[in-house]
Amino acid sequence: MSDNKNDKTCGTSCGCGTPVEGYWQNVEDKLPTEAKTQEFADGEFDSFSIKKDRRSFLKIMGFSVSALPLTGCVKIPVRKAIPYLEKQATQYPGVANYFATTFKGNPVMIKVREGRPIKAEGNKLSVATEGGTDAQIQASILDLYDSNRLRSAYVDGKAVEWDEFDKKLKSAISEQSGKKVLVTREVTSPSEIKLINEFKDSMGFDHVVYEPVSRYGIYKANEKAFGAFAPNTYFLEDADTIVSFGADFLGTFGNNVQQSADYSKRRVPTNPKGLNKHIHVEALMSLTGSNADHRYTRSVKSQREVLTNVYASIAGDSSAKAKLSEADQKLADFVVKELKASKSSVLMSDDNNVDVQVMVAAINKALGNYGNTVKVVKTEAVYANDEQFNKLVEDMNAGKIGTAMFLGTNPAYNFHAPKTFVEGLKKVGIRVSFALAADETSTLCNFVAPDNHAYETWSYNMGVEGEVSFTQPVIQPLFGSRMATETLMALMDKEGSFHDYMKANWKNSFSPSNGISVFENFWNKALHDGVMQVSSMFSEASYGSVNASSSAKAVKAIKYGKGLNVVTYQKFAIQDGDMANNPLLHEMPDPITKATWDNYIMVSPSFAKANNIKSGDVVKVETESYNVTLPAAVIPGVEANTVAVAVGYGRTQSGKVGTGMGANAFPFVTFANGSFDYNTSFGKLSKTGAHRGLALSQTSMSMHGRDIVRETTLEKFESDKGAGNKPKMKLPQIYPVHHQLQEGHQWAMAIDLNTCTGCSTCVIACNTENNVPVVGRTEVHRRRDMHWMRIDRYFAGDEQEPETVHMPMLCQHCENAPCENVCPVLATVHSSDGINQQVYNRCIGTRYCANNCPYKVRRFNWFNYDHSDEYARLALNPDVSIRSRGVMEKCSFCMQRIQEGKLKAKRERRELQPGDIETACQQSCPTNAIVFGDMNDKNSPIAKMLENPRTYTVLEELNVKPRVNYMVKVRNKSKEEV
Amino acid sequence: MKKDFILATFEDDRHVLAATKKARDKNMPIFDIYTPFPVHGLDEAMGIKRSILPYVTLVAGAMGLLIAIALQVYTNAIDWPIIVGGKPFNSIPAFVPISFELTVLFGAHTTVAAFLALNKLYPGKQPHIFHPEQTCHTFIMAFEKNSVNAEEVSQLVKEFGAVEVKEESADVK
Amino acid sequence: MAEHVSKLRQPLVPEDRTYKQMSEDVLDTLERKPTKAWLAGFSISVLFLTIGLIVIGYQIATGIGVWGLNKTIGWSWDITNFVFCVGIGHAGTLISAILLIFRQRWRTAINRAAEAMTIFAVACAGLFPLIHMGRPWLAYFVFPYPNTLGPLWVNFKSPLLWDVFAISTYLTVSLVFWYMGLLPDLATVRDRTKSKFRKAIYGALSFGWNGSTRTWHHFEVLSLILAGLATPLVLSVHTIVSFDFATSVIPGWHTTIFPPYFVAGAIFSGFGMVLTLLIITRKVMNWENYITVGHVEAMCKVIILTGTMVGLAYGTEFFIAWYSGNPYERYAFVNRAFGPYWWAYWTMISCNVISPQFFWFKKLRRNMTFVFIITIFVNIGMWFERFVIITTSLHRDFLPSSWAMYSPTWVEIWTFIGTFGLFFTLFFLFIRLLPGIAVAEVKSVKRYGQKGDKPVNVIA
Amino acid sequence: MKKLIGAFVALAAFGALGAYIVVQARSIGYNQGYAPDQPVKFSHKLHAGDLKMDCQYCHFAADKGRHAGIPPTELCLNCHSQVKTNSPEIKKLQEALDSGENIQWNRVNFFPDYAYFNHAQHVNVAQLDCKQCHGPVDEMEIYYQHEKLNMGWCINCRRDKGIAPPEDHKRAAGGDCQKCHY
Repeated sequence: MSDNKNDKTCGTSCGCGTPVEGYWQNVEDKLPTEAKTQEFADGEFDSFSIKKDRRSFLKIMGFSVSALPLTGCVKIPVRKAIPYLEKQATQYPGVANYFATTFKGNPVMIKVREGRPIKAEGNKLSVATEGGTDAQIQASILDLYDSNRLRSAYVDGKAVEWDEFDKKLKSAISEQSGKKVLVTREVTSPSEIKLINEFKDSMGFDHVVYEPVSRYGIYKANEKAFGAFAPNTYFLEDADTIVSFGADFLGTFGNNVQQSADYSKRRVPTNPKGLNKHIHVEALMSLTGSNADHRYTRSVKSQREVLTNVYASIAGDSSAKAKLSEADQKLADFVVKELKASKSSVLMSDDNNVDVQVMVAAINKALGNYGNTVKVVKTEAVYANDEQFNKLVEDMNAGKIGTAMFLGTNPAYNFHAPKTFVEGLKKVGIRVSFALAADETSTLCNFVAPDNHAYETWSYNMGVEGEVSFTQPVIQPLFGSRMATETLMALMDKEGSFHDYMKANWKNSFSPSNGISVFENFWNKALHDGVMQVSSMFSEASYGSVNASSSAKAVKAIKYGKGLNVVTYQKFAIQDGDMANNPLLHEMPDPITKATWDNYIMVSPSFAKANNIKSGDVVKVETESYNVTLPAAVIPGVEANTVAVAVGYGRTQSGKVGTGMGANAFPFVTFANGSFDYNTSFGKLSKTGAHRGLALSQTSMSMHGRDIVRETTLEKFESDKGAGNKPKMKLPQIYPVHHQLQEGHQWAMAIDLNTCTGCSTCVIACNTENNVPVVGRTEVHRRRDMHWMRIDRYFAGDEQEPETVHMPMLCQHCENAPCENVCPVLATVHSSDGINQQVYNRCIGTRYCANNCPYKVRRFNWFNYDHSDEYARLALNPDVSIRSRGVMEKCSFCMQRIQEGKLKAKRERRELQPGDIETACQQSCPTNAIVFGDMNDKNSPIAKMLENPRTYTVLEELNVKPRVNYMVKVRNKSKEEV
Repeated sequence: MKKDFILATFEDDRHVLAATKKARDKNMPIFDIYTPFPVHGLDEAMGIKRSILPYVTLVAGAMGLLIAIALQVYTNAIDWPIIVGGKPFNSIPAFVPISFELTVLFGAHTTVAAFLALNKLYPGKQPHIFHPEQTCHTFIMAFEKNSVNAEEVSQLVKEFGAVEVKEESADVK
Repeated sequence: MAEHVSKLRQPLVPEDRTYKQMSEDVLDTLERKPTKAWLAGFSISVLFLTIGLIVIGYQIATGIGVWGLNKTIGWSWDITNFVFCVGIGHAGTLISAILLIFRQRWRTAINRAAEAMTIFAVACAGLFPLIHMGRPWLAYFVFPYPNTLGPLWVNFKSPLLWDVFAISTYLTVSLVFWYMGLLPDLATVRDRTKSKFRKAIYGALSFGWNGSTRTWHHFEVLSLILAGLATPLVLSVHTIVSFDFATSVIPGWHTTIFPPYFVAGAIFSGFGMVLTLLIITRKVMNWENYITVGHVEAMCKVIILTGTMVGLAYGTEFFIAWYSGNPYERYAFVNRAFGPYWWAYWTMISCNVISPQFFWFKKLRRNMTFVFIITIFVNIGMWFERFVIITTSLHRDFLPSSWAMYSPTWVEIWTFIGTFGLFFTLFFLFIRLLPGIAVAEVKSVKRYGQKGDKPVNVIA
Repeated sequence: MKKLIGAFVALAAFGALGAYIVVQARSIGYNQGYAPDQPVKFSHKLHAGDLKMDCQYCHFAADKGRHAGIPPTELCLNCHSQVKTNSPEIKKLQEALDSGENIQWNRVNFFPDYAYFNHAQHVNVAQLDCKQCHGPVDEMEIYYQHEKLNMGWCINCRRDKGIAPPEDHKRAAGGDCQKCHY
């Protein structure tokens, strides 16, 4: 070996030529050597299984060939160990560092191993999110490593150096006549706004703020009512009654992480303030609606009518009152009664119609909610203006615009009239895009200046009232990109970095407070903590009286089209489609439909019955101006005359994963009454005769009367804390307990079904933490999703107005685990601390354990799943093995985290404390529905939860004694319903 | 080592059985009788001792049982006790099937091995065949020439229908 | 001497056949060139076997994912085929062992072929647990060897491990039982053949058998001992196979009736398959004199018995599921009969319970074509029985959230066909190269039911 | 008799061959004694033995995390910017630092991906001596793999310390599979 040590093959004289690994070995990472296949390599997610045949076959052949010379010549492949050249002050190989930053406005902590960000977690110091996250945050790391990102700046499609880019763009702008416009998304960082303003002034640009899914209606209504063009901030912890007209506040409306955290606190029935009451009225089945105590299915038109009458009653504006259908009037009366009866309440609507939002403001004002459960907080942040952007597109088409820059925006995809936009854009001379990866707009631009990913960026963000969260890079830019702010600075010939610029701004406004007198200390603390209370930067609007009479009239005057109401909505995972190239999000089952990888046309069961449509039948929905052809999904709780299509799909330029997935629904959006209207297209639906089965992770709708999710009502719960927690079947147990698993740590989990909203953030957290492979549409369709954690969703009751329950289901770590008995090779056995262990390297793949699992939580590696993308590989957790094909896997209670927590306590020579160990699902949960810990530690939250009379285990009659416990769902039902 | 034999050839199993009985009555020591199929009662008539194979089976089966139990108890309860499905380490009911199987396995294979050893049968053995049809349809009764009176034998077998009587020197293994 | 001839005892062999002719009838085929029918059958079998091997190679190289299984249904065609093959592998040993103990002399004509079929079927069965593994190259993990990795043993509590022991014991014991029985016939071939090559081969294979009465004496004891061991063994094997399901928690699997139910089913399917093969073989090999209509009829009677037992088991299962009051059990059985896989259930019922009832009629029992058709139904029905038990129990178990459907891929279908290829390749080779009827044993029962079925002391 | 002796000899030869194969097979892949040439002729004997330097001066991460780590090149120059600066081997270090091309050491000890090992757990928590696993490093001119580093070796050490079965399960948590495999 000595004479040949740098060769890439085994250097022994046996000539076997075994390839040698020379990659990342100094950090001894667990990047797969056994399972090397592609994850996002070819974009052809559906056909990945066929492509690696040859390689696998060679592996087998290689085994037999190389097995021969074993005894004669024991060859040792050369593995390289490459140390750092320079000492790293804070980094130790194999030890993770955490850095605070911000993603899409939410404070997060990034776990970094050997310089690689590998996991995003919530920031517990944040008062707003309290450590909660959502699906996009959990999936965000993969976007950072998206190999589809642009590698340099481009001018006219040619890669150029940044210097050259700056020169060319500057001269182009100066030569161009016509108006100059900078289009951005909502900007919440005052330093960025300051920079943009300087840019506007020095370069003569206009600034237009555009959001594809806009809340302009609310901003404008607040401007009309209180003189503040700003969003509503909801404080749901203080609301006894929440009435939502279509607002998916746990999913895609407003600050969902903060709202989920606050909402869930009032979903704990033992909260001294009492259980809140959640009334939801919507036209389709949303995540938030599925959690409501009372949920009503109403068309968008009915919602507006009901809202108008509610306004009329509550604000005392009898002129607004209209004659409604009996059912709608009952609903309005019910809402009014509930709102009036509760001490504090909030009413919200996701309607982007300004007049509707004025009525909502009037209702909240009349109820005295402003300043309590809802606030209008003014900051320097700038918000979307639909009218301005619509005007811009008109101007572009009129040839008035000479230069247009698109920062973070992609109107060529998500503008409601993409063709008009594209036509207009063609008339613009200088078109600049800051897209990270090629998108629909950037491919039409002659200058592309790729921005950094959020995790490579300096910034800060005005969060929920009083809280500023800081954004700092957690890795050097991976590709040849540059922060958009620094591109703007370069165009202005401004020296220095944006970091210096923003730090200087902070320094200017710095005044000693909270015992911090030196700015550097303040700055370090800010970056360390990631969040800071800086209330001086926020001011609340003054809430004068709201006159909504004219708005009510305007709403009544709205004309609706004929036919089927086509509404658009956002899915919790994909949202507006800017992360459409993220396979984790695509494979996350939708909380309601349990569909992955596609969008579809949601229709109601009654409509489906009347038109003989089955789920998966490809149907065509057409309005006057647009049509899409997609499979239908028959979902209870959809209004009979409504069909719903999710936006965020149908990207034509979104990398290997997102391109061509589903169909674009943005063109169903209209511009009406001065704002984008997402709900009022009308058209018709026709069957195409084709069938495309949806890739569902769960096909069964109902619980079939089984004792799985237990629930009760608040009324019963108040008289009996164990209400609803009676097993339907009790079988006598003749089997003695053989192993008293009581000493040492005994791990257990409790999941509160009352606070779990079913959002599925934990699913993605689990995926990223445990290197769970993404398998693609075809495989999910074949029911082979690999998720260790899934959310079971069951509907009950009426098909039009069903009740929904969500149940996170993961390995139950049964003490008498049926899977363990049946494994012939002891690949799954019990640990002394009560964990059902799965030993991948011992597993031979008989699948007997999965068959015998009553919860069906075991996942089998049908193929070698793909982890070959050289960038995506960097996001893998090096502490968790990649499982090869033929191996069973499942939830390990995040064993690597348990080990880490125990080791930390031992190194500090102390006992393990509750909170030292958090599983990934628990950490990610925005509602703290999951509690994990040592049930032997009697002071721990888990031990207390296990004694709660609401606690039960699923399928307890099997005497498998699960370690995962669930807590009975308590619904706050009113006695009188509609 | 070659010996001289007197061979009587029969074509009917009933004849050879009758002749054997007679020869035994007359205390003529029969070396062996070669038949194409097991002639019922012939072994008794020849006075062959009861086979020891059942004892071999008993001992081997008992060994198998012991080994099975020892293996299972040692590996699952003594050497490396692991909690499996909450069952006791020493889970006797679970050990029954394999104990039974190994009993049968050891019993059967040892018996077969003993059978082959007792009869000196092994792959590739070249036996001495007195008559090419002795495994098909003729019955050969062999006497060692030294221990019998050739005349008497010849007379007796012919009386019972032997179709041929001849002498041959052979090395019978 | 007036000889008594029993009216009840039908002769097993026509009276005019001499021992010599019997050898010729059975063994001459080994000396002749293969017939066209044999060649055709053999070629097709080898073709199927080859395709099967290619498909298995593809599956092992690519992953189990090429099958139609999913996260809910971890076993379907693979284990269905396994249990089916083990099942049909029961008749041979049953015929040779149990019928030997019960002194049923009619078994002698069919036991050789039936035993051969057993071994081939068990070999086919053994294939499936191997290839159904995710990582078959690590299959040696199931053996309890002192592991170099440390004190890592196997799980003696796992029914799958019991299977390993049961199947390997059954296979090897059946093999030696069969082979010991072959020794006298191989010696006959050796002594009859003119070809030097064959003499050498059969000479080596016959272990130096010379027909000594001393050897015969041990041989008969050996046969009895092996029969005595094989009888509980054969019952244990399918009992243990049934434990794979009975010891689990899945409704539809977790059933105490399974051991006898499976054993009855195994005998049923085994006799079905033996009949299918023998009806062909007796025709093709001209062995009607040895494998008589009487033989077929006797086996038909066993089929009625076991078929009815299986029917009883189906009824009992249903009754107990209802009587237990356990909603999961109840659902599992209602789902079997009326759920998405209803067609499989009713195929099973009609083939296994209804079709054998025709054998109550003597005329039908003695009609070879009819018997042949019914045995095919039995084979199909018993395959579906395993499919119904395995797949319909798994596809809808406790939590409705994981309910799923299963359909096989072409890989599974060709693997199954390939198994038949393997089975028939071996069977065709067997009837060509080895004595298909235990000639020595048939000779020993030649006089059964004939005149002179008594030893003569004196020549008249 | 001759035959019997012959058979016995054959049997013994067969057995010996089998035993040899088993012994050989047991060491396959464990690389005990593996001592590859290194790009820099570094002597543990000199540094750890003669100069009695503390192991954790260079392998400073050993009590902090999973990996002991190979010292960054800069660390070597803490001393070697003064000591033996003319040695061709030392010059390689300076060259590496100047050129920015990392020194590619040949890795000696190796665990497969599916076996998790944490130095801190052993060095810091269990207070084990480095030599217990790495052998007499202070005598190694060329560093080599001293132990087999297979699972049996890990387990036997744990058994000696009473933290793996057959100890009572309450104490034997060190024998849980997922201590190392997850």
